[in-house]
Amino acid sequence: MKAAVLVFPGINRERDMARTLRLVSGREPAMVWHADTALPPGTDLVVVPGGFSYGDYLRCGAIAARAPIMDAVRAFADKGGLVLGVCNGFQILCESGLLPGVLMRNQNLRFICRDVYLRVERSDTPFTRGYNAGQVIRVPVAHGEGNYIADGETIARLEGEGRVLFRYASPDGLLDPDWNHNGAINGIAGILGERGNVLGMMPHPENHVEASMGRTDGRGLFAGLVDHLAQAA
Amino acid sequence: MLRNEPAITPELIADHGLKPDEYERILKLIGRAPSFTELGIFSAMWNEHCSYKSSKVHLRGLPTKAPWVIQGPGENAGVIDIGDGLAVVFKMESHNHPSYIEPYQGAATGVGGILRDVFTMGARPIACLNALSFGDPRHPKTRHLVSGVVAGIGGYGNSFGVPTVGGQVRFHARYDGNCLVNAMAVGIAQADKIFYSAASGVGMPIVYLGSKTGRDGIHGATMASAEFGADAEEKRPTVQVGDPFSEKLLLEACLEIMAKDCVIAIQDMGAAGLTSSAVEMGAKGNLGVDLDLDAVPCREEGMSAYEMMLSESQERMLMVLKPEKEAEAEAIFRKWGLDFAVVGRTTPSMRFVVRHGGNVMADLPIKELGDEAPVYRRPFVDTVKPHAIRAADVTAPVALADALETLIATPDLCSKRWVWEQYDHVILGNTVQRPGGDAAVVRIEEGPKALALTADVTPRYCEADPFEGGKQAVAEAWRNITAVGGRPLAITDNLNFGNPERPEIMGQLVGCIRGIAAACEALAFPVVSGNVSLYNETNGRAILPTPTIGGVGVLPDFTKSATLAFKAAGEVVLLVGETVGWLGQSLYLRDICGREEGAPPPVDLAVERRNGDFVRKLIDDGIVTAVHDLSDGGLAVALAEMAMAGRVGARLDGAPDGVPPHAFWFGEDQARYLVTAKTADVEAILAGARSAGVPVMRLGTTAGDALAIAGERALPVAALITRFEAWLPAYMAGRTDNGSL
Amino acid sequence: MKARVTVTLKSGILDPQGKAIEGALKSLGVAGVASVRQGKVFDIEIEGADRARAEAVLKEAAEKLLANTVIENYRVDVLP
Amino acid sequence: MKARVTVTLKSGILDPQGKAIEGALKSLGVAGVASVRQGKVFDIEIEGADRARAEAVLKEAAEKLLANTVIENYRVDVLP
Ligand SMILES: Nc1ncnc2c1ncn2[C@@H]1O[C@H](COP(=O)(O)OP(=O)(O)O)[C@@H](O)[C@H]1O
Ligand SMILES: [Mg+2]
Repeated sequence: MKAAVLVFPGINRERDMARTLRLVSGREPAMVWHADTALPPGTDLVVVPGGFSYGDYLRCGAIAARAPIMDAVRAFADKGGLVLGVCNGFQILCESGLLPGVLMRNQNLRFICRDVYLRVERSDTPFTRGYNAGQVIRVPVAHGEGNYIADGETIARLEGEGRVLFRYASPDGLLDPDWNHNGAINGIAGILGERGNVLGMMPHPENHVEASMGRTDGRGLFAGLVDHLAQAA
Repeated sequence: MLRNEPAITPELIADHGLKPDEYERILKLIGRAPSFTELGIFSAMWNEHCSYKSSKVHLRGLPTKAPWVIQGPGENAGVIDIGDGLAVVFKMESHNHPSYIEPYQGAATGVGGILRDVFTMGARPIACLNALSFGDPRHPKTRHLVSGVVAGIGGYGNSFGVPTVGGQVRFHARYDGNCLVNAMAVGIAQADKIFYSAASGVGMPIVYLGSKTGRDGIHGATMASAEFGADAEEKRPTVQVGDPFSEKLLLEACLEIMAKDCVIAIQDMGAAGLTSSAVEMGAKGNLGVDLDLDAVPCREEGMSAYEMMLSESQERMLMVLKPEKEAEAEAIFRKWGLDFAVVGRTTPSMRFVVRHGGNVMADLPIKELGDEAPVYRRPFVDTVKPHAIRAADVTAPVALADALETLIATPDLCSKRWVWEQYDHVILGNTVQRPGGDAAVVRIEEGPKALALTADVTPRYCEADPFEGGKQAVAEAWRNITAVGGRPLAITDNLNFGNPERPEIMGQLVGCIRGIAAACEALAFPVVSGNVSLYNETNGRAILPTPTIGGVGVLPDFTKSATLAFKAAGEVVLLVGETVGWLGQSLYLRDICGREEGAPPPVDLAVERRNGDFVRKLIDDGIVTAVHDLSDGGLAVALAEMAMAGRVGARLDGAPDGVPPHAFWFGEDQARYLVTAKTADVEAILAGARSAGVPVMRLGTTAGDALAIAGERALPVAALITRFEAWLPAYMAGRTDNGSL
Repeated sequence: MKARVTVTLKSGILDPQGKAIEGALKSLGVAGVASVRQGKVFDIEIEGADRARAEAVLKEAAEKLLANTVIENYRVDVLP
Repeated sequence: MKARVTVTLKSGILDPQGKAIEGALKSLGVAGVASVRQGKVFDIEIEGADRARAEAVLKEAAEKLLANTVIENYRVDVLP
């Protein structure tokens, strides 16, 4: 895996992400500065990490989405390259048009940091091959604006094309408003882009990958990517 | 000089919080009347906040030394050595008055300020804590303050990117109109790469870094030391707005130029911004400072010298750079989009000279500005020791089970989840123990070394007996660190009190400091940094004396840290420490019997240390499965917390003869812990206890899904959890107003 | 020149913040508010005195950054 | 009745958002923007047709919730 982690001013979970990529793939990712215009040669995975790019000012991800490096990311995705956006990264991908929809303020208008349960909807994607369809994983969220919405047509398409990869659910995998902390429509926690090579998700799988730290539920996502890329190569 | 500045009048002097005799002192010092700008500079340097004039003589009594202390009080933050070439840099600071005036921004800038103190010294912040005291939940302003303060702390820390992992939240009518916001930051640095504020070398460039200067918080420093009156609202225009985004950039830029070895001295601009940072750098380095305000990056038109010198705009730093590295440093700051300007030079003159628009606006002796600040030995009277309450004289108004059910849903004892879920407590991926336990445990990089962090104080104890209360605050911090398996190393103390010009308040301050000193001494737990906040009064009514203690300990291996949750049914529950059933100042007495009285539980520091060392050894040996220290609410509440955390019940024997049951279950005797162990290990533990002379008592076993005390109604754990979690969210949603559900 | 760009949510896009504010107002006892929708204003200083140019600049700013035209409308007013 | 409450920062109060937006516009090549300050608008439906009452309600809403009068000014417009 030759991962590139984008670094925008105000991003603050890039260290978490870089460490996880190293722990799971055995290889240090390249850290790519927002003002750069090209990705490192041979990059096979672009990760847009979490944080508060530009302080979340104006709209979460809005300013970062217009940074020079994003043109390179768009071109990379158009060629089928794998792109993962987590939390602020998800917001940036939506603002940049790589993913549809918007992430609004959480229903209760408060920032929420807690472990949530996600139902993995499909296992036949590069991002979820490390899991079984229907499996429930427990990972942390930490965001104030993770309430996913899009117009009815877009939602219908996402659902119809099976592009919803993760949903907030109860520990036994049921959709339940009490277990949907931010009020996202249909409990949507993570979605695929049209071509299935771009994933945006609000929760932080990168924070649950070490057994010594308690839980490894997030590891499957990264291990799956490593396997996929190894096969592709 | 002194062109187009207002004339100095007695009113103007009073407005600057300077007493007539203090003004006389200024006249003697400089041999002439000060200019308006100079008056502002003196008021900033000589106010309580910067000069510690009321507390200085007493703070000298605090133990500040230990082999592992690298830097004690006096720098931006304290520094301790934790081995492997690593140092922990930490400090706690209050932002009480600003938070009362504008809760969100006041709390946010409080967090920003303390983070700057830590990374100014070359450390990367790895954790924040906060200790909050609010008024009676029924007070009309309380809910608004809680929501604003919590959102502000989260808003700043979350965006900056540091996990907020612990703290405490308490409510008491004595904080009506004067809430307390004490924020603590902890960072990690290379032990041989700590940066200090003393300038060195003549003619060195003094560089201004960070955000631009506006009219923010002018008079903030003076305000922060001014007693509150009905006119608090009038002080509003001085509100400072925090910009965590700029602070994050400032952090990365500072650490980058420090790594490139560009820095001779660095000082963040906190209270009294440019004035105190520049004076400090010069005075500490035995150098003069010559500032050219025309070079200061300003956000607003036509700012006067006075305004620039007193502005408390946030996210700013002052540095003395190695001249040959100036260009390299500037490039780094530009890359991060931050302002960079050479605003002065160090001089041999030992004078603090401020130029603006071709005029000399101030020319003062730099040493005296700091060192000659008035120091007061204010008169004080010791608090009268309250009578000890005999448990036998307290009748139990309700059944034990009912009392427990009530207590865990009171504002002070209920779950603070509503608060800490608004704080990102997992970012950086090193939070081993999240909020909800005794001390938070934060791994250093990928471990195995970790820090145990806590913030504690029991103000009602301090009010009843400042000396014992001071001891207890330190002891509880030490205990919380011990309870997770940490070795307590050092503390930061944040002393929040009323008006020191009143002898009884001064008596509380002196008493608490003596108690803190005694405990630090006995527990080898020195003070390495701290902060004093006085004049916390509203219309002549003081807050409860609140000396918040921030404790730091180290664990060699984070995977061995103990947690408070019951792990499984069938384990033996043991009580470590002696229980006489001390009800004086207990929450049982206050919230169940409606009596806020008596002497607080005494702290026997020798016993504290003996029992703690014993428990820590049990954790090291890995023969205990859960550990929890006893504090507010006593034994029954601690058991409930362990049961709720593990969703496992327990069956417990009745109180031993000689101790009234309600006193046994709810007394707040100190130096106690609860542990659970596998049956097979119990004998070894008891034997160890005997040889260590530590009283250990078998209470019962974990079992089923209810907490059942012999002869009492069994309490289903699920129902306890519901009550424990319900109060704060219900209160914040406006569904309950009274003290309880 | 002074100008103001006002950005509002397109109708049909739901506004959780507005909804929450409606709720909060009710619980604060503020009666008679049927609905609330929240938007943004940007008060902008434009260099020069050419009105037409100013409007062009503001439109560009709105399109490129200030508004997310997928869900938001914007309106530009150059103040006299 | 339709109304709009506009909330803006008091002058002199730092506006980090505005500052960041200024920077972003520059790097996006939008020229001629001297300064940006961000505020909020609330588009509100008021029940009934009594203008005076509507204004009173809006003022109350602004004071109690919509504006943080410590650092913000607000202005109420009931639309014709
Ligand atoms: N303001 C806060 N921020 C973060 N965590 C908090 C806060 N207040 C309380 N907590 C957490 O809630 C738990 C219970 O707090 P407390 O009752 O003070 O514990 P203790 O009695 O062990 O000192 C602790 O883990 C503490 O860190
Ligand atoms: Mg404890």
